Amino acid sequence: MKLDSMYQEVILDHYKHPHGRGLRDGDAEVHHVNPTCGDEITLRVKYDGETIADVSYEGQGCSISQASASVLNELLVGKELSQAQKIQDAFLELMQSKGQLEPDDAMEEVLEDAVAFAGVSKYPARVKCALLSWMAWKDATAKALSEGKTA
Amino acid sequence: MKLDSMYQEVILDHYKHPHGRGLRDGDAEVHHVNPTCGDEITLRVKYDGETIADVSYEGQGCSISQASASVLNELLVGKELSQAQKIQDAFLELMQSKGQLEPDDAMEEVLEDAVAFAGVSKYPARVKCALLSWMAWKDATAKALSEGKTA
Amino acid sequence: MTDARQGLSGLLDTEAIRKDFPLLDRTVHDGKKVVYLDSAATSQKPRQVLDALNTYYERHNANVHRGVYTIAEEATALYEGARDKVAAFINAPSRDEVIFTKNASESLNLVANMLGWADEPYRVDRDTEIVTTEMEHHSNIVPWQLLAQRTGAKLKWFGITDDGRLDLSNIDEIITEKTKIVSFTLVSNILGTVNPVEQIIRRAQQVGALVCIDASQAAPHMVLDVQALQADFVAFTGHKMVGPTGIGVLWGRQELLEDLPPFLGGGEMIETVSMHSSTYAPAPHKFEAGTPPIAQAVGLGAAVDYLTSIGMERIHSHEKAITEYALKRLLEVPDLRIIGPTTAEDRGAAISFTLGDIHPHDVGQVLDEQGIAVRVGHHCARPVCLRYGIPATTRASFYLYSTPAEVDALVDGLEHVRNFFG
Amino acid sequence: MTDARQGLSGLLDTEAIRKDFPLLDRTVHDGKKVVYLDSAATSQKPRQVLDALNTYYERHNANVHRGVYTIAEEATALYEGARDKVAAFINAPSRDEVIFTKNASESLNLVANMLGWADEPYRVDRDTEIVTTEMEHHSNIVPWQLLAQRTGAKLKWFGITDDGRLDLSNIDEIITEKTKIVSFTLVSNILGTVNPVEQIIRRAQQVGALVCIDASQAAPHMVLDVQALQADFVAFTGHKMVGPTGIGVLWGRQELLEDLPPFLGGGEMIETVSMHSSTYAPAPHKFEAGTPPIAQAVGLGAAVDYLTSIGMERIHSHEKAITEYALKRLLEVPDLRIIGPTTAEDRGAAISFTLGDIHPHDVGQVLDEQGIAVRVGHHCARPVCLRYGIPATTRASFYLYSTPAEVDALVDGLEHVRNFFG
Ligand SMILES: Cc1ncc(COP(=O)(O)O)c(C=O)c1O
Ligand SMILES: Cc1ncc(COP(=O)(O)O)c(C=O)c1O
Repeated sequence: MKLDSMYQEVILDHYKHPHGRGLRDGDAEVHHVNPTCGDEITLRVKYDGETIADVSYEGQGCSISQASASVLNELLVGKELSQAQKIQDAFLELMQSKGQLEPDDAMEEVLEDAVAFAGVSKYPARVKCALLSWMAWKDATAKALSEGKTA
Repeated sequence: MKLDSMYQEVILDHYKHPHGRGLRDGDAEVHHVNPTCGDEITLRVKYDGETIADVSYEGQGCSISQASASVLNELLVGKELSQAQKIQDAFLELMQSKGQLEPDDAMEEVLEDAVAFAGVSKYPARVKCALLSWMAWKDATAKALSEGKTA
Repeated sequence: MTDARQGLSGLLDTEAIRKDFPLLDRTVHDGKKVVYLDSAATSQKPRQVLDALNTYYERHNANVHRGVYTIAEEATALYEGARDKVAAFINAPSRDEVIFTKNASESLNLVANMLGWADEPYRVDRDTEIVTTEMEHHSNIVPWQLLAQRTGAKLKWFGITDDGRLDLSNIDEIITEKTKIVSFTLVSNILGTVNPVEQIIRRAQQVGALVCIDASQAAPHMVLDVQALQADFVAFTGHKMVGPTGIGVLWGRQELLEDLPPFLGGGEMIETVSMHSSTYAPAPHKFEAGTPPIAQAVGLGAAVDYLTSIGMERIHSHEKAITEYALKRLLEVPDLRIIGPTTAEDRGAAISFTLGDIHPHDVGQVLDEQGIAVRVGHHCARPVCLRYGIPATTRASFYLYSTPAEVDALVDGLEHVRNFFG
Repeated sequence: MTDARQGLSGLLDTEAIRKDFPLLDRTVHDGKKVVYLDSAATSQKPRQVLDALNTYYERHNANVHRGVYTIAEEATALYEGARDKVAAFINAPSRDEVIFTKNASESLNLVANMLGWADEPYRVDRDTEIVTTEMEHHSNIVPWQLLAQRTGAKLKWFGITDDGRLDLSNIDEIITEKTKIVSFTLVSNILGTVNPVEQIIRRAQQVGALVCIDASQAAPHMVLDVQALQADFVAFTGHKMVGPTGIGVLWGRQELLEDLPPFLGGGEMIETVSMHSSTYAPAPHKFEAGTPPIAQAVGLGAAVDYLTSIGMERIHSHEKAITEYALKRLLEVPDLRIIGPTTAEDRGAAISFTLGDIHPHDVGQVLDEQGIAVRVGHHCARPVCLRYGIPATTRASFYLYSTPAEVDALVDGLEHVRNFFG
């Protein structure tokens, strides 16, 4: 069934058991909404020098946006900023691929669980759900940087 | 040719040799325009008690609007107001008939030369041209009455 | 299932009607017939309307109002003929009270802007108040927020009760001597509620406020009689009533349309223009700047003919029967909570619900896989979601072509959704 | 006649093209083939565009942006795909700079209203000036008159020379440090004049004024490259470029669209709404309130495809050849006076003229009897008529489907007019 390509086990798992959910102390906070569906997220980043010490978040949304935030937390926390940006770029590329991109080994290595979102990229209306937390993270990071809270 | 039903000899005659054209002394003056084509008329009425002493006018417009003003002048000047209103009503009825009304003898007696406009009523865009001076006359008369210039 | 369906009376001959709607034959996802339950967002179009559009473009297309040649006369007659049809459809006292806009949103913005630029006694300014409700579509909220911001007027609103009705308990405090305009929806697009027009109008008239009714969800579904409503303005939109996209209507009382200032300026709406100043044509043209949606008006005329040929009362009965049936069946679904009235009393044919903790996005996605098209989200009525503390709803909405079998398909589909996320 | 036609080069294969346009087969007045010379008012539509409309309605009709079901995704992809096509057609740096409106008039009103409600540095108020020209369509005059009235700003304009060109001799007095916006037409719909964009833009840039170009008569007929133009806003309309009625475009520079406030409020244009306040979506959605003209955008996309498949440069050459030929032949008609440039240099394919003392209404009527469709009146550009002291003009205008034989028919028809009123 085509639906299974969107709702991969990994995604449903993250949705049911989200990683790092809840708001904790951070250097910067942003609030993003997806106006087409009303999904919302409040997200905080905490940096320890160049290292992402924490990404905490709270929000409401569908399985895809919730799972995506959970995967983001799992993938990015503990990484260097430069590496995190690579991951974000790869995720963006995957999500904008309209289902045309078959993740190769290199991509799988970078994205880990996040490759499960490949199937979502076939559904334009859901791509925004998957990207919500990633856009929020990017924005929060820019804010933290500009406020000089990190190196 | 269908065109001849609009451009009756009588109409073309009035167009080429208009009656009572030019602005003369009056009790009230109005300026009307037909926004769809830019035709304009300035018209004055002069009453002598209940009698229409003069209808003078100036303006620019097509053969139909010019001829119609000339016919109006010819028909109404010298008439009692009540009779003039009957003529106006008959003319209005004829022009709104969409070419469906065949003027009978009674109508011809009231409208005289103005029955020639029967053919114009088939052309919605031109009906407004034919009515321009008549609407102006009606308006000017109302103005004259309300200003108490006539009985 | 069959038992429940047997009790249904007042249904239309949907088998015949559905043949008029080409899209209802569509299949998706490898041959699944579309079950279209999103008519509150936009309706499907019968071939009668598409034929009218094609005939217009293929035989009568010309710009209107300014041509003396045959085709331009035909185009004008068709366009103005559509105005006559719409006027008759809503029982307008005069055809000149029917203004064509691009959609209901423009119609509502038009009212707000006319009042913002009006002279006394209509003018909305810092000493005055605007009243709306919490169950409005954003298109009947944001124009008033903008007007309030730009004039300094105060925006007030009626709240909603737990069972999805307007809370009019404090009507005399909400609508006061300061109120210039009360604008509310006749039928809620998210809750389905049909609102008590009379009570609101009576109070508005007491204080001399104007009343604007958003009939976007009413015009397609019931007899709309602007004289019976007694409002000052009524707005609705073509695409929800089997007409084309790109056309809306504002009906307004003649004296008001004469007194109020224009909104958009340009070709068609003028009487005479010089570089120094301009004067405006009488309504409705005063409010129709530029080349109007000619083909779309013609299409809306055909839509109105189509609806009338079936009969608005019969359409209403059909929808009422379907809605009753759908409410009954949906309430049987475990964990399903209806947001809005749970009976068909004073209720339109849009039903919003939540399904346990499953996010509407996920509900809609799994339904789509079965060919079932419902809308998910806040339905441009986010304050309602805030009011009920929910992020979004799933909404099924019905129309003259909807069948009890489609309700059954929805209920089966929801079972599948529950299993999928179970 | 044949001699003159033999010299013509650059013509399109109109025999093939005309087969695409069903209306051009129409007859009027007992079998007279229509000679359609009114494309400046609205163009005819090729079946490719009508097919796109029908396919949309029959297979993909749904409301856009908010659906997760298949048909809604398709409708959204088609609608947004049309935006991509239009963006490519005008060489926009970004698709997000293309706003769909209902017509060019709305586009121009949108600019005027954005500036009226804007914060500094864009805000138009009593200390500032607005510049337009005497040769504008009313749709590019009245919105600025309304803005001037409502803000207290001063409206100034460029005059016209005897030979139908903009009089820029006093450009430095007209466009000054106080000027906030200069809005002018690229091609006049009544005179046919193509205006010197560069010179005006250079001066506007010097004083820091924004520039809005009305490209309604340019987009259908020539390559339109918004980057090359260097303007800030460019407006045009679908129905004149073989697209449907009910759709217009405003292109605007991204930074401006980000900074400027919205105009119409409602569904689709918001980010988040509460009863207390709302935030807006990024452009272009910020400026598209309510259900957009979805089918019409799709139709405009097909129109742009159609024009591109023929090639805008080739269309331009064709029209230039026809215009040259028409000017030459019309100047042979006794008592005919062309209002506007008498050569094809910097000139579009609309030719206005007077014929002795015969009123244009009468000219048009007699031509219609022969099947020839021309426009008569002030063409929504009354200040031009005032300028030349004439009540109205007769206007013949050409497009990609116009032929030299149609020019000949017009000239013969005018002979007939002269005899009729002789
Ligand atoms: C130069 C010009 N500007 C603006 C317009 C207005 O276009 P629309 O009527 O589609 O709004 C027109 C056409 O009518 C035009 O020729
Ligand atoms: C109640 C209500 N009002 C207004 C609108 C706006 O209509 P449109 O989007 O056609 O402007 C809608 C539909 O979207 C609606 O349901």
